Amino acid sequence: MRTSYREALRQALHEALSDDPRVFLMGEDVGRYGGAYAVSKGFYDEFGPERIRDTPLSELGFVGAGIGAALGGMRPIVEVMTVNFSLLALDQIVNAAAVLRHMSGGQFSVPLVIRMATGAGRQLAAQHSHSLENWYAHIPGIRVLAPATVGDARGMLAPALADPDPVVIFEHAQLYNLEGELPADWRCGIRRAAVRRPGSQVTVVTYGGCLPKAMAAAERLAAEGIEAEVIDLRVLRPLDMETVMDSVRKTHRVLVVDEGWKSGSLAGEILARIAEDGFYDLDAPPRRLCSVEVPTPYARHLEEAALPQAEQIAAAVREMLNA
Amino acid sequence: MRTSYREALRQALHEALSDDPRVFLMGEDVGRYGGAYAVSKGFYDEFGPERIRDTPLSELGFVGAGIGAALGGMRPIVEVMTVNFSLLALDQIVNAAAVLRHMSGGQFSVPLVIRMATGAGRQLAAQHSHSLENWYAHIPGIRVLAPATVGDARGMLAPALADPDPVVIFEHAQLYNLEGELPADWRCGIRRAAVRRPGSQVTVVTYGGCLPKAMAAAERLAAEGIEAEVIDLRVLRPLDMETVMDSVRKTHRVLVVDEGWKSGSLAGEILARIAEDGFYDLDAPPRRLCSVEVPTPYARHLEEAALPQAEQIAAAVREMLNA
Amino acid sequence: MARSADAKSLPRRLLADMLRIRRLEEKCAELYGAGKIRGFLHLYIGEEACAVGVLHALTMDDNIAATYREHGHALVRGVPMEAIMAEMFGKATGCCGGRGGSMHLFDAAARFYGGNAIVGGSLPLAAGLALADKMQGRKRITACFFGDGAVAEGVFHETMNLAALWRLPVLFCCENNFYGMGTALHRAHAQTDLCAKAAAYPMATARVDGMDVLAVHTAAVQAAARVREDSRPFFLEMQTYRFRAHSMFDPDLYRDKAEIAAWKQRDPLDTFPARLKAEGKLTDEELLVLERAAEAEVAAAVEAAEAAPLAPVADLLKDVYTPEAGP
Amino acid sequence: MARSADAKSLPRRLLADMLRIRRLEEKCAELYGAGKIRGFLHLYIGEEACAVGVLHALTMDDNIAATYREHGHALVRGVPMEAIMAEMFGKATGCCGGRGGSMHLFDAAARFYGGNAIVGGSLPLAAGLALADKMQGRKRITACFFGDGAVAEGVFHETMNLAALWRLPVLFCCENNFYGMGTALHRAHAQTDLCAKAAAYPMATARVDGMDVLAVHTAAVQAAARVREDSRPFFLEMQTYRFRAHSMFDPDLYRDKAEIAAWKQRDPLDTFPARLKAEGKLTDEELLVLERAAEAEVAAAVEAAEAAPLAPVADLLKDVYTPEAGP
Ligand SMILES: Cc1ncc(C[n+]2csc(CCOP(=O)(O)OP(=O)(O)O)c2C)c(N)n1
Ligand SMILES: Cc1ncc(C[n+]2csc(CCOP(=O)(O)OP(=O)(O)O)c2C)c(N)n1
Ligand SMILES: [Mg+2]
Ligand SMILES: [Mg+2]
Repeated sequence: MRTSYREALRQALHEALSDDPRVFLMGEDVGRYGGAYAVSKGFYDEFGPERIRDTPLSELGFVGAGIGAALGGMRPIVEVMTVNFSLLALDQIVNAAAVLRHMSGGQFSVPLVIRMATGAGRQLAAQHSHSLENWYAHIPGIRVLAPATVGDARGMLAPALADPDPVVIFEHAQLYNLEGELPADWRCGIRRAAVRRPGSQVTVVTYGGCLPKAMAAAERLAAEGIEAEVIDLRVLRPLDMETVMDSVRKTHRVLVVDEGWKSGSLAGEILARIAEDGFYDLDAPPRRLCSVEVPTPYARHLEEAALPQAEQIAAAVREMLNA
Repeated sequence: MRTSYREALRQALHEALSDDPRVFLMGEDVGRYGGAYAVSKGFYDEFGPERIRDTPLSELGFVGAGIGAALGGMRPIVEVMTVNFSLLALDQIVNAAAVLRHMSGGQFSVPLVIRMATGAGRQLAAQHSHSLENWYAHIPGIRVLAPATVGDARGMLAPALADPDPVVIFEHAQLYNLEGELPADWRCGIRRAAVRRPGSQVTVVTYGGCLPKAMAAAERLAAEGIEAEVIDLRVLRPLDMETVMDSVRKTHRVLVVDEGWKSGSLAGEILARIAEDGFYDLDAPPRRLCSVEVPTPYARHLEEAALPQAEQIAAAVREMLNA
Repeated sequence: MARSADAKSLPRRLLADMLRIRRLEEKCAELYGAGKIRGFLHLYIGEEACAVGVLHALTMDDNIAATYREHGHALVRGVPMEAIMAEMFGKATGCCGGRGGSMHLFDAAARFYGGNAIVGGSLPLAAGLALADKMQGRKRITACFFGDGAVAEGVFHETMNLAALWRLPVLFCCENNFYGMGTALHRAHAQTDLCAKAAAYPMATARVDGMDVLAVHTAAVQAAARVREDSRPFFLEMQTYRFRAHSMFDPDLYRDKAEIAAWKQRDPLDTFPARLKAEGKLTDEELLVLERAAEAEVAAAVEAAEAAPLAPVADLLKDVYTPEAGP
Repeated sequence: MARSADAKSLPRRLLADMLRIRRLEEKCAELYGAGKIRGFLHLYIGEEACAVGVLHALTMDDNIAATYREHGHALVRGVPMEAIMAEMFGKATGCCGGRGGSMHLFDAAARFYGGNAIVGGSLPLAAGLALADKMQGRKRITACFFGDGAVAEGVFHETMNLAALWRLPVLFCCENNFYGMGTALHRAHAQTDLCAKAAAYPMATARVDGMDVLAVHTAAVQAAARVREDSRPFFLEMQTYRFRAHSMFDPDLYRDKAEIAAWKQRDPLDTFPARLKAEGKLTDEELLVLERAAEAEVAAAVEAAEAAPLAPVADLLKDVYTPEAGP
C-alpha cells in the first residue's frame, strides 16, 4: 500500500496508544495543534488531553518528566519538536535517562521513547536546521534510530517502546511528505542496518534524510553501468557494522553520506571503524560526503550548496571508481 | 620556572584582567569561593565583585549573558564549572554564540571565552566525568582549545581573548595539580598542534588529560627501543591536520588516544581524516584508544578500567609494531 | 524611536509605522504564496501597536533584541524595508546578506540584535547587553521582546533573576498574544497573570492594552524612564492578539473563530485612525497619504528585492569566522 | 517513615535517626581522610532535622528523589547503612554495586530514586514520577529534596509550572541552607524569600525552622496530607545550615566563623535531646542507648564494607543497557 512517511508514523503512534494504556504522547503542540508536523493530528480528540499531553515551552522540564514517568511505570513518548530545541533538554537525556540504570547498579531502567524532527533543507536557517544525530549516537545507555523509509516509520516505534531503555527516534523533516510502498509486513527490528539496494562496485552508507538522495544517485549511476550498494544504517547507536563490513568486503570501496557537519560527523565514525577493521579490504581511501561546515544559511541556493546532494554523491562515486 | 597548571591558568587570567578593563570573569563560585578548582583564588578581593562575578546556578542564563556582554563590547571570560553542566548551556553556545556572526551576515562577532573543566579520573561518577570535547569540536563558528601543558595553560588565554570569535577552553580536571616547567617564552598561538616528543616509528596523537599518559607510555616504549612521536592536538577546532599528517607520512603508523567514549569520538574524526587523506601513507590500520562506552563508574578499579591508561597505550603501540 | 525632527505629530508617526508594518506583512504573505519568500514566516499582523508603541519610546542608542516574529520591530527600528524584503528573498542586499531570512533580521547600525528563532533565546542576550552597558557606565537600556510562551522556558527564570539581582537596565517587553503556537496561555501556565510571575523576581511590572498604541507608548515611556534612571529591569506585559496563524504552516484549528473575530474588532489599524479622526487629528486625505506612502515603500522594496543579486555561492563560508585582522 | 509498629515514641525515633545520620557522616569524613571513600563527599551534618522530619511524615509507598547530599535521606528512608557504606567504598555490595558512590545512592525497594549530582536534576524526575502515579490512579506522593541554589536553575521554574499546571502530587522540599557552594542566598537570588518565588506558580507554600525536627515533621505531615488529598504540589522551605564545608574540597573561606558558631548553637543533635530531657521524655541512659546503637550500626557497616568484595572488572559494561528478556 502506498502511504506517506507522516501517515506511517501516525499509524504507528495510533497503534501504540490503542494497544497499551501506559503509552502516552507528550510535547509542545502535540495535542490541539495536531503536532508541528501534523503527525498526531486528531489524536487529541480521540485519546484526550491526558494521553495527548500538550506541554508548556519547557524542553528540559518535560523531557525530565518523561524520564520520571517512565520510572513510574508509564511508557511515555516524548516529542521534542526538533533536534534544535533538544539542546535545551540534553542534560536530562545525558545525565539522567542514559545513566540512571548504570548509576543505580541496574535497579532502574528508563523505558522512554523520545521523538524529534531533524535536518535541514527547508530554508529554516541556522537555528532550525541542525542534524546532531551524531551527538546522540555518542551516548552510552541510549539507543538511536533514524527511520528513513515508510516501512521503518511504521515499524520502528513498537520495538522502541518494547525496549526497556531510552530510545531516541530521529524523523527527518524532509521525509514527512515522502510517499512510498508500505510493505505488507512492516514489522521490523531495531538492531540491524538494511541494504536498500544491492550493488557490487561501491558501498554507499547513509541514513535518514540522505537515503533518498543516495538512492537517486545510485539510480543515475546504474544508468551509467555503475552498481552501487546502498546501506541505510537505520540504527545509529549501537551501530551495526557487520552489515557495513560485509558490503565493504564485497565492494572494496566506500562512501559515507551524512547531513551532519563533516568534522566529528557520524560519517567520520563509520570511516574510522572501516579503517580500523577493514583496512585491508579497501582498494581505495574511504570517503565521506557531509554538510559544509557552516551554520545553515537561509537562501535556497546557499542552503543547497551547504547540504549533500544526489549529484555530488554520484560524482564522488564516479571519482572513486576512476581514481 | 617550575609551576603548576593551575598556577599557570591563574597567571594568565590575572594578566588578562590586569591588562584589559573589558575583561571580566563570570561563573558559579569564581569569586568568594575562589573557583571550584581554586584557579581564581584571591581575584575577588583584588578585582572586586563586578569583574569577578559570582553567578547564580543558571548555566544557560549566564552563558547567554556572556554572549550579550561580548556583543556589547566587553571581553567576558565565562567559567562553566565543568563540561557536565555545560549541557545546560549548549543551546546558547550552539544557537547563539556560534551562529550570530553568520546569521547576521557578518555584522556581529562574539568575542567570548568560555572555560570549563573536563574529564574523569577522580571517582566523580557518571554525571561528573564527561569528556565531550568532540561535541564542541563539531560546531562551526567556534574555536576549541585544550591546554595540556603548563605552557599552554599560561599561553592560550591571551590569543583566545584576542580572537574575535567564541573560544571554548577545556581544562582537564586531572591536570590542575600537574607541575611542569613554564618556558621563559610561554607565548603561543592557537592554530597549530605540537609535537611533544619526536619519534620515528609510530605517531601517537592525543590531547588534554591523555597527554601525560601518552608521554609516559612513550617513555616506557623508548626504554624498549621503540620511538613514538607524540602529538598534542592543542586546538580541537579547527583541527591542524598538517602536523598530524606530516608525522604519519614519517612513521606510517598512528594511534589516537582520547578520553572520550569511542563511538563518535574526536579520535574517530582523526582516524577518518587520516584514512581519507593519508591512506597510502599507512603501513597498518590506524588505531585508537578511547574510553570504554560506559557511564563512568564510581569505584576506582572500575573507573580505571574505563579510561585509557599509559600501559594500554604502550601495549597498543607494541601490538601495532609487531603486527 | 527618535526620528530626525519632523513636523508630524506623535500619533501620526505611530499610525504611519503601524501601516508600514501591516502593508509590508500583507505583501510578505502574498509573496510566500508565490514562493518568493520561503522557510518560516511569522506574521505580526494584529500586534503592530506593541512594537510601534515601545520602539517610539526609546532612543536610537538603545539596544533591541527580538524573536522570529520581528519584521515589525526591525522596520520601526529603522532597518530599511528594502533590506528586510531582500533578506526574505534571500538576496545579497538583504540586511544579513540572505543568511538569516525572516527569523533572523539583524542590523548593527540600528543596534538591532536580531531575530531569534529559539523561544526565549534573546532573553539572556539582552541581559548581557545591558550588563555590558552597565559595566561600561553607559546610560543605554536594552529592550527585549518575547512572547507569553517564552515565559515558561527556564531561561526566562534565569534571566529575570540575573536582571533583578544585578540591576540590569532591561525593559522586558512581553507580547502576550494568549497563544504559544497552538497552546493557549491557560493551558501552558498555571499562573496566567504574567505580571505576577515577573513580580516574584522581584521586579516592577505593568500591564497594558497591546491593541492601543498610545497606551503602549505611554506605558513604555514611563517604563523606559524608570529602567534608565534606576538601572533596574522592568516587565511590561502587552496583551495583544495575532490575527493570522502562527506561521504559514499552521492551519489555525485551535482557536475559536468568534474569538478571532472579537479581537479583530480591536484592530489598531482600524481603531486608532478612527479615534484620531474623531478627535480631529487626522483627515481622510491624510490617512490616504500615509496609506499610499506605505504601499509605495512596499512596492519599491519588492522591486528592489526582485532585482537584487544572489550572494555568490563561493561566499558560502564567509562569516563563519571573523576574518583575521590584516598582517 | 512508616516503621513496623514499635513502642518508641515518635520523638525518640526522630532523634534516633538524626543520630544515625550524624554518626554515619562523621565516620564518612574520617574514612575520606583515610582514603577509603573518594570522589565528592557532601556532608549533611547540621541539616539532619530536615530529612528526618519529612521522611517520617511519608509512607513507604511514597517516592523520594534527592540530591548529592543524600546520605541522610537514603538512610532514614530505609536503605541499609551497610549498603550505603559499601557503596561509598566502591564495593559490589553497595546499594548500586559501586557504580554510584556518595552522590548516587539508589534503592528500588525503598522507592529511593537517588542521588543526583546535577543541581536541580531531580526536580523534573519527581514531577514525572508523580505524573505516572496520577495517570495510574495511585494515591502515592513524591517528595523531592533540593537546595536553595537549585531554585535559580531554569529547570526549577519549568518543573514548578508543570507541577502546578498538571496538579502533580509533589512535595517540594527545599533545604535552604543559605549557601549554594560558596555563594550566599542573597548573592544568588534577588528574591530571597523562596516561598514567595514558589507561590508565583502558583502553589501552596510553608516555611519551617529546619533545625527543629518536630516542627519540620509537623509541617511535613500537614503538607503531605494536602498534597495527597488535593493532588497538588506544595513547596516546603526548611531553613537550615550545613556545619561542614560544601564538600571535602571546600576550604570554607566564604562564611563568617561567627555565623557558623551561631547556627551550631541550634544543632538539633543538642537542642532536641535537651528539650526531650527537659520535658521528661528522655533520660540520659536512653540517649546513651541510642548513641551506642548508632555507633554500633556504623561500626558494623564499616566492617562489612571493608570485608566486601569489589565488583569484577569483567562486569564493567553490565547495566549500561538492560539485558534482553530471555530467548
Ligand atoms: C526552544 C524552542 N522550542 C520550541 C520552538 C517552536 N516554536 C516556535 S514559536 C513557538 C511558540 C512561541 O510562543 P510565544 O512565545 O507566545 O510567541 P508567539 O509566537 O506567540 O509570538 C514554538 C513552540 C522554538 N522555536 N524554540
Ligand atoms: C547544574 C550544576 N551546576 C553546578 C554544579 C556544581 N555544584 C554542586 S553543588 C552546588 C551548590 C548547590 O547549592 P544548593 O542547591 O543550595 O544545595 P546545597 O549544596 O547547599 O545542599 C554547585 C554549584 C552542579 N553539580 N550542577
Ligand atoms: Mg504568544
Ligand atoms: Mg544550599
